[in-house]
Amino acid sequence: MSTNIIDRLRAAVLALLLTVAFAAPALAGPFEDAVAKFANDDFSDTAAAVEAVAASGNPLALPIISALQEGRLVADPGSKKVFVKQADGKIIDAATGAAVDKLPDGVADVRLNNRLRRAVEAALGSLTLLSPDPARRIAAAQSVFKSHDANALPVVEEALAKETNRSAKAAFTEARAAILLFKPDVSEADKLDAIAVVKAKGDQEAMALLTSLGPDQPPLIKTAVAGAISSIQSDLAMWSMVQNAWYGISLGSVLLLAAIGLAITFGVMGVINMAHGEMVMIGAYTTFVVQEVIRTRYPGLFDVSLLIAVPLAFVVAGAIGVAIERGIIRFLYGRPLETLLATWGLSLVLQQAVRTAFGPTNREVGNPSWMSGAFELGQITITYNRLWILVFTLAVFGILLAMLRYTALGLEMRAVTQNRRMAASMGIATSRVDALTFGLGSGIAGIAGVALSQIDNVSPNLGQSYIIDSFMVVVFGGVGNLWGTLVGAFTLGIANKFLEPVAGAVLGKIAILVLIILFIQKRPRGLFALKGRAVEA
Amino acid sequence: MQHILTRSLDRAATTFILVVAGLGILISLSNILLPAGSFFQVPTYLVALFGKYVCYAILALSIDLIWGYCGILSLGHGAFFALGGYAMGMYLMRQIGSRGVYGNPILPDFMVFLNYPKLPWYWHGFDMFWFAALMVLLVPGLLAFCFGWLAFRSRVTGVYLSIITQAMTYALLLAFFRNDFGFGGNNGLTDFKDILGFNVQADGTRVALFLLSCFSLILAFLICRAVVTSKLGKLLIAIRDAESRTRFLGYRVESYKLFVFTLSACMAGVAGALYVPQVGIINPSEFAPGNSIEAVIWVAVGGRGTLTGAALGAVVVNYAKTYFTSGPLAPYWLFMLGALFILVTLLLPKGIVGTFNAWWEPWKAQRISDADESAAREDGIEPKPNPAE
Amino acid sequence: MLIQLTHEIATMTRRRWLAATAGLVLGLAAFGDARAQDTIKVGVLHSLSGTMAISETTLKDTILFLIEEQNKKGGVMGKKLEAVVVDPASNWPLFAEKARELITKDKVSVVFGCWTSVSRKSVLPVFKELNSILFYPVQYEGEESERNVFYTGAAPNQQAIPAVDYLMKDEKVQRWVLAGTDYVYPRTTNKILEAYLKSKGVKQEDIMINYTPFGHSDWQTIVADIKKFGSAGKKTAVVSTINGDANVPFYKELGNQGIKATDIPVVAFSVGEEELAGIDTKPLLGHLAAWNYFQSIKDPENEKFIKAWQAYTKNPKRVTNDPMEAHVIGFDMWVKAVEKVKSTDPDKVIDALPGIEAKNLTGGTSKMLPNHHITKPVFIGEIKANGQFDVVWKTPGLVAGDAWSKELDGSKDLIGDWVEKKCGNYNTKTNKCGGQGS
Amino acid sequence: MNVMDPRVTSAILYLDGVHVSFDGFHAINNLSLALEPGEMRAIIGPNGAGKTTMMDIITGKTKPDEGVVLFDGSTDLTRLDETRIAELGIGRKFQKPTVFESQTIEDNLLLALNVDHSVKGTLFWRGSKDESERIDRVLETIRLKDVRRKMAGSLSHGQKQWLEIGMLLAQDPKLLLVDEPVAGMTDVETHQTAELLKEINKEKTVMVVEHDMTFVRELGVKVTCLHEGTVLAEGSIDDVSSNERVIEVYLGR
Repeated sequence: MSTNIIDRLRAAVLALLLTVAFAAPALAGPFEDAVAKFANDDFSDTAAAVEAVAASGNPLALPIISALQEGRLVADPGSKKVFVKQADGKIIDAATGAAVDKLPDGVADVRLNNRLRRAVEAALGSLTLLSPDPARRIAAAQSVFKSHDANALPVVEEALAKETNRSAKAAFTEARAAILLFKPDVSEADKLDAIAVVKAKGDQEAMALLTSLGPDQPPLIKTAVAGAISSIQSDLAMWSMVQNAWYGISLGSVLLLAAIGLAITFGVMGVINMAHGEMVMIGAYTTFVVQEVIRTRYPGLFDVSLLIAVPLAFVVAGAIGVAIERGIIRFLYGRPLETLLATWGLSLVLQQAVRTAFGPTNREVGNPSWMSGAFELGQITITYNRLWILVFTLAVFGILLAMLRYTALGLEMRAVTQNRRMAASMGIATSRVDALTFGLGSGIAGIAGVALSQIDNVSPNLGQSYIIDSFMVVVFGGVGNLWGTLVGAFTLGIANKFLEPVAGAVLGKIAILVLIILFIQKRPRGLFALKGRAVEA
Repeated sequence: MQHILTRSLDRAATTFILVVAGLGILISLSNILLPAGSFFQVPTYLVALFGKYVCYAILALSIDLIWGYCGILSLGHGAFFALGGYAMGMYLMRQIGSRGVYGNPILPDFMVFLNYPKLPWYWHGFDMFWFAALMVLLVPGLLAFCFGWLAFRSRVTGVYLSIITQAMTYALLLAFFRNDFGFGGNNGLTDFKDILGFNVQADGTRVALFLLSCFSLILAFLICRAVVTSKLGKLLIAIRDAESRTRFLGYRVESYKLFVFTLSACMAGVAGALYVPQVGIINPSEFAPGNSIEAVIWVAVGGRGTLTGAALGAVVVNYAKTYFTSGPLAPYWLFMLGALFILVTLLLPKGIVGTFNAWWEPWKAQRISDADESAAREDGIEPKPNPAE
Repeated sequence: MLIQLTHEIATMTRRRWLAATAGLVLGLAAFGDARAQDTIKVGVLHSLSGTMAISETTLKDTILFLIEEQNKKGGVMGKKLEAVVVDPASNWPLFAEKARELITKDKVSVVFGCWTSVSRKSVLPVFKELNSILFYPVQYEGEESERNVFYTGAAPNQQAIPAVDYLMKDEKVQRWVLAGTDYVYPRTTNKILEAYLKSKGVKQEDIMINYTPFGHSDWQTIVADIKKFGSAGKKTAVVSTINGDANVPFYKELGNQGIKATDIPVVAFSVGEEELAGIDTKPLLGHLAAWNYFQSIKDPENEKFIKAWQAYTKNPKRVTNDPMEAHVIGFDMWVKAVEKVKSTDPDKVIDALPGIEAKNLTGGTSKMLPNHHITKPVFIGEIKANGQFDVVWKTPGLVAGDAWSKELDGSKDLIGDWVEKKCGNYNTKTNKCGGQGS
Repeated sequence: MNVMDPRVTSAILYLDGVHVSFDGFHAINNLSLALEPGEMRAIIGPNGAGKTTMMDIITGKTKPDEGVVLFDGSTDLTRLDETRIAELGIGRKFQKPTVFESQTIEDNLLLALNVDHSVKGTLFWRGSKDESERIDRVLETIRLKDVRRKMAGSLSHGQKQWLEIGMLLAQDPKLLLVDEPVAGMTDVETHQTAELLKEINKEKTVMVVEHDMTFVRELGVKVTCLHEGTVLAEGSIDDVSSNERVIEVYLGR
C-alpha cells in the first residue's frame, strides 16, 4: 500500500515535470478550482483542467483522468460541480471524493476532442509508467519511445532497473535508447548503443525515430544511423513481401468463400445462378437479425452471435435455395442460359425485397470482441477478423469436401451430376438430390454472408459486388472442380495484392481481368480442366 | 445483290420493315405537323424515348445474331455499344468548342479542371465527323476482332466465353472510370451542343436522329437477314447446334465466328453512337456487366433466334422499365421487372415471337401452299437447347 | 428491293393496316395524358433502387415529408402541393429521361433531386432545354453555376477547406493523405486541397494521394500504406473523399488495424449519420467529419425538425443528415420565392430566388446567392460511440458558397452571377461571359 | 518407324507407335495400323478399347503424345487441325448421330458439299445446278428423297445415321471413318447399311467401327480388334473371332 502511494507521488512529480513546458500558469489554483473547469464545456478549459489536475498530485487525479478518458466524467453546468461515475456504478464528487447518491438533473458528459484525448493519454501515460499492470507499463514505455522526452529518463531508468517482465523490460530499454539518442549531452558510445537497440527493434516506429534524428550529427553517429536505417529498410522490404502475401491469402479466402457456393450450383450442377450474390446477402442480413435480437434481449451473448448466425444463415439461405430450385430452376434443366435469365430476374426481386423489408441503408453488424483488433507477427499486422475468416473458409471448404466424399448425399450428388439417367435408374431420387444440392450451394453462400458481414457493408447491394468475382474464380479454377476453385481464389487474391502496390487498386484489378482473359485462351477450360473425350460427349 | 434481297425479304421481314418505317414516319410527322399538346401529337420527349428504344433494338439484333444464330453468348456486348457511344461522344465533345464553361476552344471542360496541358493523342481527329463515324465502327470492330481472334482460335466456348466477355466489359468499366484515362471518368461525356452543326436539343434534330435510328434499325435488320438467310446463316446455325460436326465437314469455325462476332460488334457500336446524342450522356456505367446481361434478356424475352423478336424484346422490356419507374409503382418496379423475366422463362421459353410463331405456324401452314415454304419458317429457326453452353 | 416491297404491301390486307395503325395511335395516346392542374406538382428525382438507393431514398422521404408539412399549412398560394415520384434507378441516362418526363409529361414546377455529380450532369441539359428548376442538395466539387440549378449542398470552400484549416491549426497536422474514390468530386476536391496545402507551405512529399474504385472493399493494403505514411514522425491526417459503400469496410479496417483518431485522424466529407448507422462506431471514436449540419446540434429548430421527421417516418431512431437539411432549406426557399412572385413560372421563380433567405436547422439563416449557391455554417464533428457527431469546431459565421474554386488555375477568375451579369461563368479579368477563352 | 517400309508409301492411312493418355490413363498404347487405298476395314473391340479416341487422333481432334499418323503416305496428320484434315479428304461419322437437327435434310447435305468453305463464299453463295444434282444423287443413295424438306431433327434414329453417311458422301472424301453406323437400327436397316457401305467402298476407302458382329460379318472385310488402346488381333472375321485372347477380352476374365 505504501509503495503504491509513493509511486503515485513520483508519478505526480513526473507529470508536473512533463507539463511545465507548456502549462506553467495553471499551477496556481487549488485542486477544486481546476476540477470546476471541467464544467465549462470548453475544450481549452478542459485542457487546462487536465493539466492542473494531473500536476496537482491529488490522489483523485488518476480516477478523474481515467474517468475522463472513458467518458465517465460528468459535470453540472449550473452548479459547476463535477462527478465521477465509477466503474462499479457509484458516484463520487470529483472535487472532494465524497460519495454522491444521485446525479443532479442536467448533467452532461465532459466532452473530449482529439487534442484533449492525446493530452489525457499523455497524462495517464506518465501516471502509469510505474503502474502495477505490465500492459499499461508497456503502453506507457511505448508512448515515451515516441515522444523521447528527456524528462522521463529518470523514471524510465528506475522502472528499467526493477522491471522483471521481459516485454516490459524490452519496451523500457527501447524507450531509454530513444531518449538517449535525442539527448544532447550523451557520450558517443552510449548513442551507438542506443542506435543498436533501436535498430534491433526494426519496425516502422524505429525507422521514423531514426529518420527524424536530423542530419547534424557527428560522423560516427551519422554512419551508424545510416547503416541502421538501411538495415531496417531491407528488413521492412522483406516484411512487406510477407505482408502482401498475407493480404493476398486473406483476399483469396474472401473470394473463395464467396465462390464455394457457386462452385457447387454452377460448377457441379451447371446452373448459372445470378442470384448467388443475393444468397450471400441473405446470410449477412440473417447475421444482422441475430445480432439485433441479441442486442435487445440477450446482450451477454453478443460474442457468440456469429456462432448462432452461421447455422441459421445456412438454414435460411439453404431453404430459400431449395424453394428456388423447386419453384424455378427445376423447370429449366438442360437450358442453362435460361436459368441465367430467370435467376437474374430473381436477384432483382430479392434485392428489392430486402430493400423494402430492411430499408435501403447499410445495417450495422458488429464484430464480436474475438474478431476485433489485430496482433503483430514480426513486422506485419494481422487483423483477427481476416484471420478468422481464413480459418472459417478453410473449414467450410474441408467440411464440404468431406461431405461430398463421405456422406450418402455427397455420393448421390456426384452420381447425379455425372450421369443423371443412370443415377435415376439406380433408385436415386434425382429431383430430391437436385433440390438438396442447390440448397447446399445456397446455404454455403449464406454462411459466406455471415463472414462477409464482418468486413463489408450489409446492404441490399452486398451480393452484387461479389457475383462477378465469384464467377471469375470458378471459371479460372475450372468448372466442376472444387480444388480448382480453391487454387483459383488464392491465386487471384495473391496476384491482386502483389499488383496493387505497384499498379494501384484500379489498374491492378484491370490487370487481373486481362490476365484471366489471356489465361483462358491458354487453358480454355480453366486451371483444373477435366480432360478426355467425356468432356464433349 | 438481287438474290440476296429476294431471299432476305420474306413476308415477315417485309412486315417488320414496313412497321418500323411506318411508325418512324408517323411519329415524326405527328411531332412536327400537329400542334403541341394536341391529343395525337407525340411530344418530343417521347420521340427521344422511342429513339432510345430503337437504339436498344439494334443492340438486341446484334446480340441475337451471335447468340440466337451462332450460339455465342456474349455477356459483354454492352462494351461495344459503349465504345461506339464514346466515339460519338468524343465527336460531340469536340463540337462544343469554346462554349464549355471554361471557354477553352480545344480542351473539353473536364480536361481543363483536371489540368490537362493539351489534348491527349487519342482525342485527335474526333473533331471531324467522318473520322468519328469511322471510329464508331472501327473501335468496337477491332476490339471484337482481337478478342474473338484470341478466343475463337483457342476454342473458348460456352460459359467460359460468356465469363471472359464479362471480364472484358468489367475491365473496360474500371478503365473508363479512371479519370487518368482521359474520358471524363465517372461523369463521362455530356452537355453536348451540336451535331453536324445542328443543335442536338432542337426538336428537328431529335426527330432527324430518331428517323436515322429507325433507318439504321431497318438497315441492321436487312444485314442480319442477308446473313442469316445466306448459306453462311445456315452454317451459323449448324455451328450453334453441332460445332464439331461443321469442323469435320471442313469448315474453319473460328473464321465464321470471328466474322459474325465482329459484324455484331460493329452493329452494337452504331447503336451506341446513335444512342448518345439522343440521351445526352455517355459514361462508364454503360460498360456495367449488368447492362450487357439485361440486353441478352431483351433478346430472350422477345425470342432468341428470331430477329423481329430481338427488336421487339428490347422495346417491350424498356417500355416496361419506363412505365414502371414512374408513378405509384415506382418503388416496386424491380419486383415487376424481375417477375417478368422469371415468368417469361418459365411460361414462354421461346420468347414472345418464338411462342407466337409456334402457335401461328401450323395454322398458317395450312393456308400456304408448299410452293411458298421458305416463307413459312418466318425468319426464325427455333434454337435447340445446346448442352455445350 | 422496291419491287419486293410494293409486292408485299399489295398482298397485305387493308384490314391489317388499319388494325396496326389503330393500335399504334392508342399506344401513343397512353403515353401523354395531361390532367387538369389544380395542384402544384413537385418532382422528386431520387434513385429508389440500384446502388444509390442507399443514400437517395431518404431524400425522397424528406421531400414527401416537407410537402406534407407544407400542405398542412395550407399549401402554396392556396394550392396543395403534389409530389411526383419517379425512380431513376441509379442509372444516369435514366435520370435524363425521367427529368424530361417530369417536366414535359407531369408538368412539375420544380424538381428536387440527384445525388451523384454524374446524375446532375446528365439532367443538366434537360433542365436548360426545357427551362425548369432543379434543387441539388449534396456537397459537390463546384465548378458549376447554371441558371436552372440551385445548389443547396456545400461547395468545396464550405466543407473541404475549413476542415483542413481546422486540422492544421487545432491538430497541428503536417502530413496529409488525400484518399478518395476515383470520380470527379474527390478528384476536384483533392486538386483544390493540394493547391491549398501547398500554398500553406506543405511539401509535395508530405502529401499522399490515393484513388480507389467505387465499392472498394479490400482496404488492407491502403490502410497499411496510410499507417506507414503516418509513421514518419510528423503528425498525419487522412482527408477522405471515399464515397458511399466503400466507407464501411474502410473504417472497419482502420479500426481493426488499430489506427486511432489520436494517432491518425480521418476527416471525411461523405460520411454522415446515415452512413454511420451501418457501422459499429466504437473503434472510430474521434475520427472527424465536416458538414454544414449535424443531427446532434442543439437548436430548437433542429429539435423540432427531428421530432416531426421521426414521427413522420414512425421510427424514433431515424437519423437526419446534411443533405436532408439542404433539401429543407431549398424547399423553404422555393416556397418563399413562389409566394413572392405569386407564380410557379420558372423564369420568375429563378429570378426571385437569389436573395431569398431561409432558416437553416443550426440556428442561422441561409441566403441564396447570385451564383445559385447558398451561405452555410461549417461544422467539424467527431464521431461518438453512439453513431452521432460531437461538434468540436464551427466557423464563426456563415460561409458563402463559391461556384468556382479560387485554388484552381482554370477557374480562379470566374464567378457565377445570375442577378447582374446573367452569367454562370463570368470572367472577372476579361469582364466577359463564357469562361477563359474568347 | 522404318521409312523404307513399303507400306509407308502405299498406305492411305498409317499409324505407328501412337500413344495418348488422359490424366495418367493410357487411352491409346503403342497403336500401329495401316489401311490400303480402296480397302474397307472393320474395327472391333470392347468399350474403352480406344476406338473413338483413335478416330479423334486421325481427325485431329486429339493430339497424340507420341507416334506417327500419316495420310496418303506423306501428310503428317498430327500437325493439322480438324478443318484441314477434313479438307484433305477424311470424313467422319460420329458414334452418336450428329446432324443439324434444326435444318432441313437438304440443307444438311448442302452444308456438307465440298465447295467453297470460305466466309465470303458462303455469304454470297448462290445454288448451282451441279450442286443440286449432287444433292439429289446423295438423297437417292440414302433413300431420303421424299422427306428432303423435313427437319433433320424429326428423322428416326436410323434415318439420322443415313443422313450423316449422306453428308459424308456429299463431302466426297477419300477416306471415310464411320463410327457405329448401325447402332439402334432394325435388322433390315442394318442390312441396307451394310449394302450402302459396300457400295461406297467401291470408290472410297472406309474404316468402320462397330460392335455388331452380324454386321461386321456381313461386310466381309479384314477386321482389327483393339483392346486397351492397342491392336489385339488382325485378320478375317473368323480368324479374329476364334482368337483366344479376343474371346477372353470379350467374355471377360
